[in-house]
Amino acid sequence: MQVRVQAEAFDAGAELNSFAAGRTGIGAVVSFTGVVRDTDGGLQEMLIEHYPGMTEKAITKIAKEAATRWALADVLVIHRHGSLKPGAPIMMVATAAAHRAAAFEAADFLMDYLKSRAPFWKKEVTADGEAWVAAKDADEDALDRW
Amino acid sequence: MQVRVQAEAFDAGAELNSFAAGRTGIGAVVSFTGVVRDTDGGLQEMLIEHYPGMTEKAITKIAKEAATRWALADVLVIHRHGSLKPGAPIMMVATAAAHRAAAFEAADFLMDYLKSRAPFWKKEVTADGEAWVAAKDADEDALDRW
Amino acid sequence: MNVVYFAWVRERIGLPQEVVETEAVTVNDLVAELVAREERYAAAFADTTALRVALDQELSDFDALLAGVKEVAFFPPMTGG
Amino acid sequence: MNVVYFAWVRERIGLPQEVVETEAVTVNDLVAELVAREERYAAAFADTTALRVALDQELSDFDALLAGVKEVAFFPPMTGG
Repeated sequence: MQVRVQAEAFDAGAELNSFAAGRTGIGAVVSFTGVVRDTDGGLQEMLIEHYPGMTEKAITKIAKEAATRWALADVLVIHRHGSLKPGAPIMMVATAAAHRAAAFEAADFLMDYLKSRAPFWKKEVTADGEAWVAAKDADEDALDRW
Repeated sequence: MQVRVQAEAFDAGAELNSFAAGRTGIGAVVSFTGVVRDTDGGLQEMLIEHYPGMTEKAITKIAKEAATRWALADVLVIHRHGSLKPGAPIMMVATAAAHRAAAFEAADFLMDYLKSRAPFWKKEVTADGEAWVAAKDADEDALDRW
Repeated sequence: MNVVYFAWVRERIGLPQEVVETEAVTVNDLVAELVAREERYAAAFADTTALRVALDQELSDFDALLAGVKEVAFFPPMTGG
Repeated sequence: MNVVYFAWVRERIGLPQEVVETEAVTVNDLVAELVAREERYAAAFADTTALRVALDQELSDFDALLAGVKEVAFFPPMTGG
């Protein structure tokens, strides 16, 4: 299990390859990459605040929970903080498993929990000013799926 | 939409990066990579037969169906045929979307349909000989999810 | 009509494709004609519920009509992905 | 006790963390003490249903006891991923 919280950019493709490399017995690798989305072209910057210390703990707890629920060979979580430009990768998760259902479900589960249970807060900076991104009820409701 | 059926190996990480690059308005990229699985160390080779002509048509039809059902920015499908070694990537799908649920569900859907509706047949070669991989009822049943 | 075979259907019949002159109305009729030919066809088509058929590269079924069809393919359930 | 604030809670209160001397038994008691201090705390804690609390870096709730706790964190619902 690999959990990284960092300000630095990362290369999703290189991370996927190094995550998948040298494994035997796996049949499926699923990755999710979250990207700073600019809906209307007005986003200048995304600022991501986090709670150092708790962040790694919370993510590790979520990843361990996934490893308990599904037969996984490994889990990778990378999450950035700080200032990100539109189009930049914010975070990624990857799961490796013998079977595709476990890899898909675990990645989906990890994303739902990272959204609502890992201490990150997003703020959007536009020409009009700054605004904190509000949590969506749908994100909290998504946890009931599991 | 990009559909490639090929004998050549591919680099999943490089494909993921080039698929995700240069897009605006997306927030989520999901990839699935299928790998030749060697459960007990006895697999020498996986032979994948396909139906040239129909293969591309069938995959394109499945990818178009996904694009109808979910709000996707793009879909990538790569599937190899021929002789593959244990641990080699067999195929990958990638989906890009504004929202994570669409990207996840569409990738999951694509995999279920590629398993049972794209004309590929796998044969395992071990020291004991060759054997066609049997389709699983579970793979056919998985289509009822959609 | 071009008839093509894949995977163990191809192996049992012993060839990947052949041109068949036929008046068969449905896929089932064509299968019956082939089965009557030789034992290797009978072996391949012993249980058509274990087989799939495509007409002109589109999945179809054994009741389907062959009128206008140029290529019929027989194969086991697919195992891609 | 170390008290830390994140996101708009931090902005409303105007500082990221502070050491608070308190006899508060529960998180709610601590919130009441802070709210009584100054308007900026009252603004931050106006609606605790819109807030989350962590005790020693574990998510908790506002009824929780503070005995033995070294760090309390207040923040809005998380928006990671």
